[in-house]
Amino acid sequence: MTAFLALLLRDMRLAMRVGGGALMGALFYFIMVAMTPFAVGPDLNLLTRIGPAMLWLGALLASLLALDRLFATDHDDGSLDLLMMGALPLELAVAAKAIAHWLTTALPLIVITPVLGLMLNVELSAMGWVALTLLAGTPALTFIGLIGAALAVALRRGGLLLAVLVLPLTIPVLIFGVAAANAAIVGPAPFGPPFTVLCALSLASLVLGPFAAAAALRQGLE
Amino acid sequence: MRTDLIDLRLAGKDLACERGGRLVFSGLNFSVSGGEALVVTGRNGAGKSSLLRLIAGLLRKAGGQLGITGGDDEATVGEQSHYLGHLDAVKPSLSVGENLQFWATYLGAPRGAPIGPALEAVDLAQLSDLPAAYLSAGQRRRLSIARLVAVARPVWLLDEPTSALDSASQDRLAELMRKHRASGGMIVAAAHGPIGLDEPRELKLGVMG
Amino acid sequence: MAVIDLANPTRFLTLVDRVLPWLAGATALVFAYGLYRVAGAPDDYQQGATVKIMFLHVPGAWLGMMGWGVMTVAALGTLVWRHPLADVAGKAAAPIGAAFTFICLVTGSLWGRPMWGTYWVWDARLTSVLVLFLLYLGMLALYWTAEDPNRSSRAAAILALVGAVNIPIIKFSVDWWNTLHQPASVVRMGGTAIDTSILVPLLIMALAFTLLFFTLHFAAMRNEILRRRVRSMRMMQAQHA
Amino acid sequence: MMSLGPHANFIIASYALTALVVIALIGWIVADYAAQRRVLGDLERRGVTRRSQRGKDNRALGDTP
Repeated sequence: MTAFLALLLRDMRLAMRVGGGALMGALFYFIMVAMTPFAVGPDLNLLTRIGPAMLWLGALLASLLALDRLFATDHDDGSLDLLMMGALPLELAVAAKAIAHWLTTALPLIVITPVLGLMLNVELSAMGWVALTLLAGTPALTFIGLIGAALAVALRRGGLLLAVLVLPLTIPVLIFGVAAANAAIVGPAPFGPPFTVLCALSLASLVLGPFAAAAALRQGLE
Repeated sequence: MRTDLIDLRLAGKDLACERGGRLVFSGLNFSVSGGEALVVTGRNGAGKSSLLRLIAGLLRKAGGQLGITGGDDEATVGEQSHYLGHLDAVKPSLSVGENLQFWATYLGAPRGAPIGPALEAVDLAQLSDLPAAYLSAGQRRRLSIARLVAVARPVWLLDEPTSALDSASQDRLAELMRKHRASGGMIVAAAHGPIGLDEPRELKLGVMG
Repeated sequence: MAVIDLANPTRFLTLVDRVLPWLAGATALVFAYGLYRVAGAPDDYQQGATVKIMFLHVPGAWLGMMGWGVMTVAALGTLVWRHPLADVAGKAAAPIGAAFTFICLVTGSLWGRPMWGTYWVWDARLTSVLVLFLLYLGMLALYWTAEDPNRSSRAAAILALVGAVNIPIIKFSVDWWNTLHQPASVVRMGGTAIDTSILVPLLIMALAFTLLFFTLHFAAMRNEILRRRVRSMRMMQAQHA
Repeated sequence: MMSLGPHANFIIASYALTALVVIALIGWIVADYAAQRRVLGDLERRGVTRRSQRGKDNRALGDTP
């Protein structure tokens, strides 16, 4: 457990130091959402209607694109080799890295969501609900993206490959995330069922993601 | 002195290694006992690095058996080994001390054990607070070696350990290796020239094929 | 002579140490007087008392733009004259300019709520300021990504110049985009001619903001010079260990 | 006391938030200054010098044979 915590804290520290990727995801998210009105026009009613969808799409892309280098940096400087030689099972090591990534990338993104909601003319109280759906859904995105990040390292390719591999897998999260957010804001469907499914998806990927990612990393051994 | 480690034996039997569809070596036998050192030699591409990575568990073997007897039966060979490869696994934005502390904790140093002596052993103690980004290649290498001192593991797998080291640091490394063997540890090193080991056994790769 | 003196970071540091207290004092005085005049300013016949927000919003916008102007000049200094202090000036200006732009956005949003009934309207002026803010965030991200000033300085200078060239284009595009979707007429920001009873306090506040900008900028430049000194000392430390 | 009309909250919030941003900025700059000074002092106490100082010292030595 000390090894797990040490890795978690190291990754968070790395993300927050100069050159780290913390806040970069939130920044991307902010810019991405702020660009929406330029494409669809500044009609506030329209923005209210598509607001939750835009926020979810932005969060989806931000959390996946930021995952690109999750294992690549450790692979390039030899750290990944040593991470595999610890007594900590690789599955747990991978999970520690994912949790650190979620805390430094996804959490800031959720924190600024209410501000972005104002710009998309979504009521402040409703924004709380959207942030809640993101809080419940982004772990699923991170842990599914984890698999893509591991595959990308195993294949020695980065960049868009990750998104291409993983985006289709995140469709259920997107469906239930936006459904829950919309239910909270405009109704009339109840908020509970889609939100429960969203939580279930997160929990399932919390378990599945580390195993698949560790398997991918082991396959890529060379 | 960890005399209990003297009974250790690391052995490979009929090992084969394949990389990218090419057979690097096959039918390889070796064994090292506590206190011994094995130097792996051979031309470029003979599979020296591959053998070390294979022992470390970082490369899947294409055949044969590999095992360590007399040690911790629960742990794999990799978990009882230190691997010093071409890459230093040093994060530039962390300080020298933070880098070592992380690997010491992660690789299983006893809780609360100070890293000072290990930094002292590679002569980096006064740079402990310096971000590792400022280190030269040789200093990074030394920081990497400090890991072997900070966490006690019976097997040291060293891939060209003297590269980037000046002669003073090479001497220091030789001293560390001597101590490690004296306390019952084993060393498997890949090298082109002498790296300061006393009476090493030699394993020559690339002659049987 | 004076210019050559300033080129030396050590001389610049002594200058900052000497000037900073005076600058800070002047800033405080002008702010106090400005706020006094703001308190005495009459309400706008259309906006009512909310016009008081303009005394923050408008200087914020000006200083936000001026911040990028400082960065542009610094960028030229870096690329053309290779002045040692130019990159320091540019780097120090980025977070300050971003903060003033942020003030402009926040106060604009708080002004919009009573005027437009919502915190945010994609009004042409406000949107342009938002884009400027996004550019600032990009600049901060650039400085955040590369610690080595040798590597980041030219990249930042190029980004600053590209931004400076682009800002008018962005402004034009946003205006055009906005007229395309012109919503029902509402109170436009700062649209009406300004009466002197409002203009004078506004100018005083603008002066106060400008003084604040330069006070902070000088202090931040001093920090940056010290940071680089630490960097070179650490390099020496590693070399002679 | 001047009257701020029906939207006093927004006006006060504007001034408060602006003050907050400015104070945060000042706080950051002051803290950064203290931190750099501390590290510099620490390095100087360890006898580390900068290249320019070293150059000056050498020159001084050279000038006075």
